[in-house]
Amino acid sequence: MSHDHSLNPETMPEEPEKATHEGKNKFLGLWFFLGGETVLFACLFGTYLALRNSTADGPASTDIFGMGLVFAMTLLLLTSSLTSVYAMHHMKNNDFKRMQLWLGITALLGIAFLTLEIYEFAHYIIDYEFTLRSSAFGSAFYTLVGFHGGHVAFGLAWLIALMVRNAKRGLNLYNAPKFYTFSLYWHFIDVVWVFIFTVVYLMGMV
Amino acid sequence: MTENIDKVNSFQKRKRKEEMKKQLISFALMIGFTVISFSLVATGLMDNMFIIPVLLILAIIQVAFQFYFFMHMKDKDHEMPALMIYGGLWVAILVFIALGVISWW
Amino acid sequence: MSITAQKRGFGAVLWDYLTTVDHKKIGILYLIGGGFFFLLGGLEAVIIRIQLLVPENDFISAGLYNEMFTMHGTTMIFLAAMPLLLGLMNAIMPLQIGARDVAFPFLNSLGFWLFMFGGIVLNLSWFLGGAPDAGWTSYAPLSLQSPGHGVDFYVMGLQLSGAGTLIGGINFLVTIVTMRAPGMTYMRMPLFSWTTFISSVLILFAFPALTVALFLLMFDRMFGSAFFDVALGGNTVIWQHLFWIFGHPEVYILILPAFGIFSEIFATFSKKRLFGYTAMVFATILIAFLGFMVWAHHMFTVGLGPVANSIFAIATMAIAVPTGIKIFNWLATMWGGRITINSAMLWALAFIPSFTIGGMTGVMLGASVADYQYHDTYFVVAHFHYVIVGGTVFGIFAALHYWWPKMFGRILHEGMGKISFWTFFIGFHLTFFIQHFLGLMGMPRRYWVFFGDQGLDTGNLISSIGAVFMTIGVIVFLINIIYTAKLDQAPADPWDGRSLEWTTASPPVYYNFKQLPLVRGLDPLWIEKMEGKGKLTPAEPVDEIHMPNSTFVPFIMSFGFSVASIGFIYQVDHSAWLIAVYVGMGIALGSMLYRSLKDDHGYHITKEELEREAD
Amino acid sequence: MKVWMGKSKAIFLLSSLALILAGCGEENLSALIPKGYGAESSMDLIILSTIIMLFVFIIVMLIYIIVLSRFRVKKGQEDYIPKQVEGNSTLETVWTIIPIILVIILAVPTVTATFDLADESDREDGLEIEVTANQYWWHFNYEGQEIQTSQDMYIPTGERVHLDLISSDVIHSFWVPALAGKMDTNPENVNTMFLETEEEGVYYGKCAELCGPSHSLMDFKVIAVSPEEFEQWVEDMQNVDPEEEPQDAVAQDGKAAFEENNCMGCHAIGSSPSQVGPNLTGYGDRTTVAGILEPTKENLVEWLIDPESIKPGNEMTGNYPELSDEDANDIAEYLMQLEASEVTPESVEN
Ligand code: HEA
Ligand code: HEA
Ligand code: HEC
Ligand code: CUA
Ligand SMILES: [Cu+2]
Repeated sequence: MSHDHSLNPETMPEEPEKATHEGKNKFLGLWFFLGGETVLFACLFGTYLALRNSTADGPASTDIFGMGLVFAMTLLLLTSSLTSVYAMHHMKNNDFKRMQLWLGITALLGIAFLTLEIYEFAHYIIDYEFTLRSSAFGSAFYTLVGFHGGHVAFGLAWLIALMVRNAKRGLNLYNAPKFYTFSLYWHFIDVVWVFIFTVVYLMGMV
Repeated sequence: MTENIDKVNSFQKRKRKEEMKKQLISFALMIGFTVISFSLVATGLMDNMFIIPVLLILAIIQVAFQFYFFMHMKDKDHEMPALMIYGGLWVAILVFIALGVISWW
Repeated sequence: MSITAQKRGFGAVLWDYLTTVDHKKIGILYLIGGGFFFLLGGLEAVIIRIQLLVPENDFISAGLYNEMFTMHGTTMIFLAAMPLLLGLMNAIMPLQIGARDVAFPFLNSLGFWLFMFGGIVLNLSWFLGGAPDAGWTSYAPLSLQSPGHGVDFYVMGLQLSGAGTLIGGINFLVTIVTMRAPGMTYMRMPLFSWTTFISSVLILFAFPALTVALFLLMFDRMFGSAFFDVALGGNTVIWQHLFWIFGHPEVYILILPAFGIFSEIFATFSKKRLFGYTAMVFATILIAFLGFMVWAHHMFTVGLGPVANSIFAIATMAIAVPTGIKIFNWLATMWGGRITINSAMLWALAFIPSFTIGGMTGVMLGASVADYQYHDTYFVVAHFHYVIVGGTVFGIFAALHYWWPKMFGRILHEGMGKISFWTFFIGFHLTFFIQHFLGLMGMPRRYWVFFGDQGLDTGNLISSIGAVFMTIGVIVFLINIIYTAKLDQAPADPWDGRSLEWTTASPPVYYNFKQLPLVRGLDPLWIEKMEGKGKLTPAEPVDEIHMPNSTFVPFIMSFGFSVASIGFIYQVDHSAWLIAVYVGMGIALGSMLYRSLKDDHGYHITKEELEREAD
Repeated sequence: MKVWMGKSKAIFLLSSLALILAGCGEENLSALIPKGYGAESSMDLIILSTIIMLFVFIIVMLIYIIVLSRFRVKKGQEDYIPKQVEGNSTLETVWTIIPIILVIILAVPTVTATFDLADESDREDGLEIEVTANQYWWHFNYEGQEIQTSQDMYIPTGERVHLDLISSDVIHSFWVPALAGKMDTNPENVNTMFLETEEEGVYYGKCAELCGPSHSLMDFKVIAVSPEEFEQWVEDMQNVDPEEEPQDAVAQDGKAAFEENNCMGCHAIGSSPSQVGPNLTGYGDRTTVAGILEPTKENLVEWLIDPESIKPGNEMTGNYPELSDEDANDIAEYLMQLEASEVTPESVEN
């Protein structure tokens, strides 16, 4: 029996990410992890909901949030979700080059998002003196949004490590699950952002 | 033999194209919902009482698209993932109720 | 590579255990770690009982007393009971479902080392200026106000070991979903595997709440955020909600695996199939489901209002129903059976009345208005020791006697087993039964001293005497372990067992099954025995087996995280400690990167090698 | 409130239970000897649930004993293989339904009692006391009456006394076992409850939520007096003159030392609402020193000289000038002579 997992178009299984036993385990493991992450973010959201009006004479959400920036960040992250779908599409077609290309675009979008977020935080801190210590609202805001930002940063590190490590060797059954689990994680970050822009920003501006 | 595989492959390719079309549509819808949400808030057309539930519903639909299409939860072999996500959501709802109540308690 | 154990040097064995990814060895590591912390937590309990021996005792100071019960509770729950259960799951569950290993051997080892290092970090606090002293529940704002670094150690220690537990939970879930042997459908899984599965679900959904709660506390203490700072709009009730959203499912994480253990033992030693198997499975699921909806019964006196209190009271009482189903099914399993009573069975038998009492006082606590009286008194202390000691600890002892041959290849000594059982059992009831009355007679919990003129002397004295008996029981058990280590190899199936683990050698070969077995029903081994074959039909021809490589990376990674944790704790005092944070995180993230960049395909045991091995 | 059974029946069950226990602890401390409305409704539920539980336990033990006596392996039967029963749906239904019924029997009065105790519709009419918990002492402010006390709380019998509970630091819990169940004092919001008793007496109160090293030393008293005496007490308290000079020389020195050492910075005598330390009005009538010690002068001196040795971690230690033995003695004399009212704990207990 051969243990060569490299792919060629002839033997390409329909779902390379789940073709091996390890792949299937990784796939399930990540999904289950996301189930846990749901609770994690729910707790952060719940805390935020409980404290969002506790501004203790500090800035309130209506004073600081700006719509344009958040909209731009939203578009960046939503688009990056689509580009990672494209990457997976090409993975299933065994088109390594295109996959890498779309993953590269995903990474760039993620970096752009993170840059805007850093800019946003800096803006609040410098222009409004609104920090983690300003009020319970400040603590809850930075913790929730910061946790999400941390997830984006971790996702980017993961993605870049994957792309660099596999740049020369192409797609095979050993690394296909790794790409796929990354894409699931990335979508999940997007899902969290949808709730952040709704619950934190939009509900904070009405 | 190769011919056969080719056939299978081209069939799979076509299927994936279809799939991709669906993905694009859901993406367009997601962007659409986002724009609606933002413009609802920006224009202030709606009463605050109504706008929050509307925003939440739009968010939930969008997230369903992400899960079911982008993350393939609609596909077969996703029973366990779906079970765990719904389990997480159930606990999430409980958490929302518990901590949400504090703010008007 | 030879499979039979050779005499090896101590260093080699140590290295083997430090780097192992074999679920059986990791199980043993968990038992050693958890066992160590059980002794430590027990020692702390004994100190508590000495302090409460007589009124106004000053055996230890007030501050030290608070550290003592905080560490006793934290250690027992997070570092003793849970790891011991995780150890049993690791050692037994893959065998029961007919798997060669778990789904993620690397993560399995990482989970263990995170737990171990977390426990060490937490206990370092004893030597570094004082242990945490805000109770195992660490309610804010007391936990914010607590001086020194004790609570910081609590936060970092639990964060580490909690992450380890979460990893372990996900690992078990995936293992059970994907790695069951051919024919091992869900509804043919032994109950211990089922309860492992359900407990893992609870871990998956409960631990993130603890993670968040600990983060909020950490930010408040170390970075000046204001989650629980009332002056800045914070709200301390958030802590209580998050803690108990985790905390109540946690107590079912502790008890469900024990339920699984008893199901195995009752069936085996009654020579009968588990009565109402399907009902048992669904009762387990129902308990887990309801377990997420009752957390506020710990908060009846917080002032949530009558609506919330009523809802949570009813939900709490509802749990009596599925638990009752279990109790009666166990009794029915034994009914009409052929009951052998040995040490393992003794612990299991003792569980029924003990746990029933504990569960019933639980339902009494669930009656909100009555709980206004019970809450935070020794009645609660009595309740939860009845369920935890009478349920979980009895379960662990039962499991140790039952599976000791499978895990270590020795049968524990019966006589000593009985002595340790009876002393512990009597001591247990002496210690905790009287505490119900102490509580109602006006003794709140977490009291450093009680006063002489309040009618509480006799009760406390009796309670402390009981603890002495328990100590003797534990010590006899330790002697038993040492004594039996020299005995002969145990047979593969010493108890006339029913499930797959008894088809393997004692202890099993490192790949568990040469050929995966074909499972034809519930209690697969029993079925084959009844049909006169006595062993399972293989589901596959002998073929090469894929095995994971040993690795030292999990150890290093956990070590890195611990260094960073200590750095986090002390960077508040001096920014030079940030170096420790960076170095620690560097080690941890570096080893993570190393792990993900370096391919590790494992190795294969060839067909020839396997054929050379005797069955 | 007798939701599920008449009072006489409750008393009968209570006394029989008391016989079984051969003592239910100390009068006026034990929750098993309820003397207030709240404690009685808890006790009703405790009894009801105990009866249900005894019933369940007896059934479980009955089956258990039969199983153990009939189905142990017997000599010569080692090879007997019992029938492998899968289950029995009738039986399983029975032991699902019966617990459900039992739970309902318990749940209904629980919910009724929960709402009953939360019913504060008569709040406007009655006496309201604001309770502030502090590490490690209790402050009582009689709302709208200009009366402040600490550690000892006076209430009239036969009337609902409404409490507003709050904490000035960490969470504590207000518990007077013989009168009512406990209620937490949170730092961020006011909790409410009420006390109602028919019987005069001095009731023990304790702090029931971990609040630091001296958590176990945070006792207080509730002194229930007849409505007439209470009126008298109120009047007396309102007429306290904080400036009044003591009679004898030692106490006069004590008063001077009290003022010199800036004790007033934290302690008030009279109705000043200062709440840094306990209000010392009528200190001579207190049931305790610092909540836990016998109310003797020696104990007071000991407290003044080294409070840390009595209540570790208390907020007074180190925050006042060191007192000479003489000063401490004088101050103690002065404080022990402070009397505010004819109505005292002794007058109640006799
Ligand atoms: C293994 C751990 C474990 C288990 C299994 C349980 C089981 C239960 N617990 Fe317990 N509990 C704890 C561990 C556990 N608990 C701990 C550690 C605390 C304190 C935490 C702290 O504050 O530090 C606590 C505290 C606690 C409280 C809060 C008390 C307070 O602080 O004021 C309450 C209140 O409702 C409660 C209720 C229950 C109930 C209803 C069950 C039920 O699941 C019990 C169900 C079982 C039965 C009922 C017996 C068998 C059933 C039958 C024979 C059928 C017929 C029975 C009836 C009809 C009644 N528990
Ligand atoms: C798994 C959980 C668990 C277990 C097994 C136990 C076991 C025991 N517990 Fe405890 N306990 C808790 C969980 C547990 N406990 C929790 C969560 C709390 C609440 C904490 C809080 O309020 O925050 C608590 C609180 C608690 C209190 C209340 C303290 C207070 O409120 O002031 C008391 C008092 O009696 C007590 C006693 C005991 C005793 C006597 C045992 C005995 O069963 C212990 C038996 C074991 C031994 C006796 C070991 C003997 C061995 C040796 C002595 C050898 C030592 C040798 C070496 C170290 C080499 N526990
Ligand atoms: C920093 C404020 C502070 C100062 C100054 C202070 N005390 Fe206190 N005192 C307290 C507090 C707080 C307590 C309650 C301690 C406890 O019970 O935990 C207390 C308790 C007492 C008690 C016991 C009260 C009781 O209810 O039985 C007495 C008596 C007392 N103080 C007298 C004095 C005298 C006399 C002085 C001056 C020499 C003084 N205090 C100075 C804060 C202060
Ligand atoms: Cu105040 Cu305990
Ligand atoms: Cu609970």
